Amino acid sequence: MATFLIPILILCPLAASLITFVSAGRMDARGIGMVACAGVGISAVISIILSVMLLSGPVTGVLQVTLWPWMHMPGFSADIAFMLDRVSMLMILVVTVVGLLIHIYAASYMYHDPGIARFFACMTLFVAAMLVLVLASDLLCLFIGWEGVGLCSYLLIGFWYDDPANTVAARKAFYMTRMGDVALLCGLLLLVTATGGSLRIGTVLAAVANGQLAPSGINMAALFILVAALAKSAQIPFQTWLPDAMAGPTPTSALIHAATMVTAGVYLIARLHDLFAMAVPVMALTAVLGALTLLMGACTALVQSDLKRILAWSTISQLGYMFLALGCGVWQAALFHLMTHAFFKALLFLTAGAIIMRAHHEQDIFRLGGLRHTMPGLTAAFVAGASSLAGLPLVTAGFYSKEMILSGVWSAHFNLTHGWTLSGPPLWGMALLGAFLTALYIFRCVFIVFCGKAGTGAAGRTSRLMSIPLGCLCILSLCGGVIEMPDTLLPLHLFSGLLDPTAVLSHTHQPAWLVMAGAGAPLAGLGVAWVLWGRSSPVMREIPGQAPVICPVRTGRGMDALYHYAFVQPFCLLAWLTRLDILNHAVTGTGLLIQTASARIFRARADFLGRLAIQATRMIRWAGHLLGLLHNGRVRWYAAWIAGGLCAGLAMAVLS
Amino acid sequence: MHALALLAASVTVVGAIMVITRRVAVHAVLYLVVTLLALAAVLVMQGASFAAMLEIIIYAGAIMVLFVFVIMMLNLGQTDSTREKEWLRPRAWLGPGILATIVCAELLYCRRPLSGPAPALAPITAHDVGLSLFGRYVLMVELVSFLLLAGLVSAFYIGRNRMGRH
Amino acid sequence: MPAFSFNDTLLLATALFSVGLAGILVRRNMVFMLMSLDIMLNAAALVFVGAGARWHDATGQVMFLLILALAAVETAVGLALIVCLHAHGRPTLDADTGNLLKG
Amino acid sequence: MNPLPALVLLPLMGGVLAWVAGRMRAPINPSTSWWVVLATLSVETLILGMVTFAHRAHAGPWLEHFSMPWIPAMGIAVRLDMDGLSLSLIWLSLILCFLCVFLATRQVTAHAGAFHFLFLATLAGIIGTFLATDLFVFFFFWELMLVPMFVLIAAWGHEDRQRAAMKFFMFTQGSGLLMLLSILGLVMAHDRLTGVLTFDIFTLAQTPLSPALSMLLMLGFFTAFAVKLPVVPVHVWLPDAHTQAPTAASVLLAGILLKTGGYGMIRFNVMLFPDAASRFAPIAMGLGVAGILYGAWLSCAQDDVKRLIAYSSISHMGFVLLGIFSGSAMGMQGAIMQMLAHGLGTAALFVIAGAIQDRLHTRDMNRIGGLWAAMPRLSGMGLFFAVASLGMPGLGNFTGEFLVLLATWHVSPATATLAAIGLVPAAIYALRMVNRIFLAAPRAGLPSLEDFPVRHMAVLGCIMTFLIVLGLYPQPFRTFSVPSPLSVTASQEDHTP
Repeated sequence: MATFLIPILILCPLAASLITFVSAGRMDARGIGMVACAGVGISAVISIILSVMLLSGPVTGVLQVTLWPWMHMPGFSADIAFMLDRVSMLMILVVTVVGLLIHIYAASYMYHDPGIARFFACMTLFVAAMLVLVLASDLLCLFIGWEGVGLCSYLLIGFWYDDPANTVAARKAFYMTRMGDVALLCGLLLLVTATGGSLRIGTVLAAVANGQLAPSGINMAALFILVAALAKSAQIPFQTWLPDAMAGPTPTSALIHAATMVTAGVYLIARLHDLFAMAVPVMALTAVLGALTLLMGACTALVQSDLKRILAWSTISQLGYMFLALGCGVWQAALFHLMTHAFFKALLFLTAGAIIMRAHHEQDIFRLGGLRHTMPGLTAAFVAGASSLAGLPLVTAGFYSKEMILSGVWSAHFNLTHGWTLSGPPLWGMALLGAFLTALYIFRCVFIVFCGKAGTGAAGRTSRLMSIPLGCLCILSLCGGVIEMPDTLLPLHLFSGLLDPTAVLSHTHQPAWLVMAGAGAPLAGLGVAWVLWGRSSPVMREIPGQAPVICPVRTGRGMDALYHYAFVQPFCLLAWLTRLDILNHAVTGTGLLIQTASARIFRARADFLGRLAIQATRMIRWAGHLLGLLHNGRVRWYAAWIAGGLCAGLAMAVLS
Repeated sequence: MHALALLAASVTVVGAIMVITRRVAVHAVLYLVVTLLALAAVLVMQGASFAAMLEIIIYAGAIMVLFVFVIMMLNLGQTDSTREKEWLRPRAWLGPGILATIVCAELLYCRRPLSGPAPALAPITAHDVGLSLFGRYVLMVELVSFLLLAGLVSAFYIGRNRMGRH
Repeated sequence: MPAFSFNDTLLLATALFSVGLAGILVRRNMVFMLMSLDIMLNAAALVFVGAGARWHDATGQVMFLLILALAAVETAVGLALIVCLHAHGRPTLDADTGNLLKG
Repeated sequence: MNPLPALVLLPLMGGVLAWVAGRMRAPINPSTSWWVVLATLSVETLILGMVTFAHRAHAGPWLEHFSMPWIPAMGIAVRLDMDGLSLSLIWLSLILCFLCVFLATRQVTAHAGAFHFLFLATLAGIIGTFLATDLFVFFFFWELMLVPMFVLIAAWGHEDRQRAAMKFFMFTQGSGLLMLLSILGLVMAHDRLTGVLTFDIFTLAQTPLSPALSMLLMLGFFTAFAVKLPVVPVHVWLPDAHTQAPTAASVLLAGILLKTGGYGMIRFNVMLFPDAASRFAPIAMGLGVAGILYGAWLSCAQDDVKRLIAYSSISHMGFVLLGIFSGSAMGMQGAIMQMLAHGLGTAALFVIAGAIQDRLHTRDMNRIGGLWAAMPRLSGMGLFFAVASLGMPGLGNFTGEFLVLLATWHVSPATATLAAIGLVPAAIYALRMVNRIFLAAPRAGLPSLEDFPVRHMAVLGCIMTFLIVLGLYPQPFRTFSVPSPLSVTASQEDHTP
């Protein structure tokens, strides 16, 4: 049954993608939307069935299916093989369910776009690639999904290709993640060499556990994979592509941020957590980079004025949380946060998309305002998502997942080499600061957009097809977190029990004030935001735009500019300089040089060579004259030659 | 060797030499006739009387008459004979003479005396020749007829062309 | 004992041939060249007939006949040419003047 | 009846027929010669299919063998042998010829008969090259495919064709002469050692050579193949030739002619001189990596579509070189997979570029503008093959590249990393092309364009399918295209079936 269902799970969106692509121009928008939603919907149903099957089985049960051998040869073997364990079960649920909601929303959102067929082809392909990624039991098979996700993101970000800025953003996203892909490829090569020819995740992890890999090898492999994950998940130093990825249609953003693409990096590290656990320095690096990213993302989001950009930077920041959790070894927390983040970020994006659509494509939060009167439903949805993102205690899903991460970070401890150690509390402090900032920036956005004076007028209604997914996501992002609670509140560990029943996280030894602090920080942020922006006479409507510190951060172009001048410009310049192929010129030039040189030499030696040449010519002319004498046309001479030849011939015959 | 044979052979050679040394064309033709007649005698002595007859009739008769006619048409006179004399200075003889002598010497040197008894001279009659000619060599005869025809046509063409001009 | 042994025939033919050759080489008048050519042809024919007599074979005389025909044709065409040339402004009949590849 | 000589001779005869058909005074149909070519190719495919699926009499690695003395005094014989490698490459050639015939050569109207004759003559030379196992015959075919191609470029090419054709000719001919020297050297060395004068590679492979001599001889072969492949310092002819050649010739050049270089390296470098090749491997791998990076780099900076594709070929062929000299069967198979995939993908890209040029009369990407709105089918195909060219997993190129990288990693991780970095510029050039030509704002004043008709799409769809199958299920191709070792001769098998 499972061997049958897992391929179907992937094939459904793939088939939907093919159908929509081929039927471009022949099917109306409604039909295309239905096909796409049906494709993703069927796989959502299948994934639920599969989850039930998996959960009803034994605790460590894994559904394996090997479709066909991909590359088998001495020293290497790879299969197109899939595996459903509890981690991937969680992922397929997130991908298909959130993906389905986004598709339903998009069917309405993109209804009038002429390129809807291309759009849905890419979207469903995106889901299919992500499913391949999360289900693959072979790392090389995973790589198919990994690259496929990148390709689809490229196509979707550059969906409105008429504007060159969009295609630039799309290419940027692809190039950035491509660097990570190369790193992943190198990591895979390293692993396959070390494990002796297999990239099965089980085999790889067993090899790591058996000590087949040298510690340096493990570190290198983990580093390579970390770089790949950083690039895919837009962490420092690869964060610049994600804000630009807003160029695509809003459902695309929702899909990229919530369900697919950026979560791939988190998933990969969570999948290989045993490998990372052996590489302590890499873990520390992961944690530090995650903490830095979360702070940086939050700070940048604080000064943005574009609604979607705020959300984009908040995604980077939230992914920083997940990387922090991964670095601290609490990968269950990371996955938990991944799930809740998927809910509330999809909600936020879809709501933002609906708002922007009704507000005449106005994205600047300062031109919006007072929307709570004109669109109360969207306001409620956005506030629900915002509070979940901020992690308002008890009532939101985000609180529980963030709490799980914070408690995990507190108890983390890294033994680096040479007596250097890194312990959890500083990281915890950063995370807490991040939580405060998160609440601050998202409620800044909420207050500016929904309270205050009315800005751009709103028009139309949100269609029912769009509001149903929003409602579902509202419920999920508010209540989706109660399955895992801090011990201080209630010893409920459904989620971590679900993932790995043998190792339920428990942090009983932690003081209770940790939870209080984690709950307090968002509230403080909310309060400050209210003071600053929410009251009827706001303290500070807008952060001064001209401040030299703020300006580059606002545009999010700080790192961008750095990369631009450090890498892109030199590359372009060098490429432009060498566009005519220097080697070509070298070879052609050598030919010219030889030609010139020989001409020079000839001229220099003209007297000598000339005389020689004249002599030679004279001799040749003389010889020619001599030969010409033979052909004087006189019959008697010819006869004489014949006779002479006869003489000579006879003489030879005689004398021989 | 019979004295007659010796005589015929020497007449042949001397006649030939006279042919190539004469200044007046008609004299040369007459010497050539003499040479050919002597040659016919040689042929008779070799038992080839049929060939000898042909030699006399066709060569000495027909072809030589052709020569005579042409010489008559050319209307050669005193100027021609002086010009011939001018052309036939001793210096002009040097090269060809040496060359011809060398060829002759070499041919003679190559000539290997045949050993073994010579068979009795039995004449080859016209009958034998005819049998052979229209037996084994009938194709050759046809080819010769073509050749003759071609010669006829070309000679006629050249001559007619001249007549057309004038 | 035959009147003419084959060796003697060859001797005579060689002498005739050489004389004919010398004639061709030395004379500039084309009429004389033709006559010399005839002498050479006769020398060749003589060898054939001699060989036929020596081995008692009629083929020698057949070849003589062929040479005769050849000589007749050659003479006819050659004389026609001579007449033609003479009429076309080459009254000296000098063979050496015909080397310009022009009519 | 042995099919091998028929395989070689059939295109030649078909070419002559096509020429005659094109020369007919009042042709019944202007495209008669095109039909002749199509028929020839069909028959050729039939024969090849028979060879492929025929029941084999013996179990050895060589599928077919043909031998006929040519110049016995010098030990030259028309020896043709077929193993999996040559069979798969011939299949590739035929598929690409069909692609050309359906999509490109029908547009040729000037002297169509002569064009088709030269086209098929090139094909005959290529097939002969893939089959010949006598060094002299190999050299003969090697030169045979060169001359018609030269004429094709020089006569039917684009604006700067004379120079490009001359460059192509000079480079390939010059290197071919080096190979001839090597061939003669090898034969003479064998003659001196054993007293047997032969050009048979099975015999010559057993020649015990001194290391210095074998290195020298191998370098001679290597130079010729390196020019054809091309390897970076001697790639100079390639961009010009590809750019200036007519579409069909570009496809042949990129799709198959380059593969003869790779084929030659496998059969006549690595298999004929294993020791010298392994000693030379570090340099060759260095050249391969240089080719990957350099080709990709330059490809990023081109404005001319065909030139861009040409440089990307250099980059891909760097992987082939790397794989061949990685010294393991895995790398060799990766190189073969890469050759097949590159042949299909790049040929399709050239066809698309040619179609664009036919419609817009320019190759300058700045002047083409976005075509998606006007020609969605063509653009979709272009997108697919561009993505294949950047090494998307699941498509053929990735399979080859991964195996090559893996084999290289065993030898030297640093080299493999450098080669893998070449995949980043690959993405840059491929997507740059996509975003300049296909997914971009349509240029103002674009004439009304005719999209690919359905039958063209069907042909390209076949190529697409091949690429996907190569990418996802390469196993049969992989086992099928293994080159046979030279130590087992085909004729021996015939004697002991």
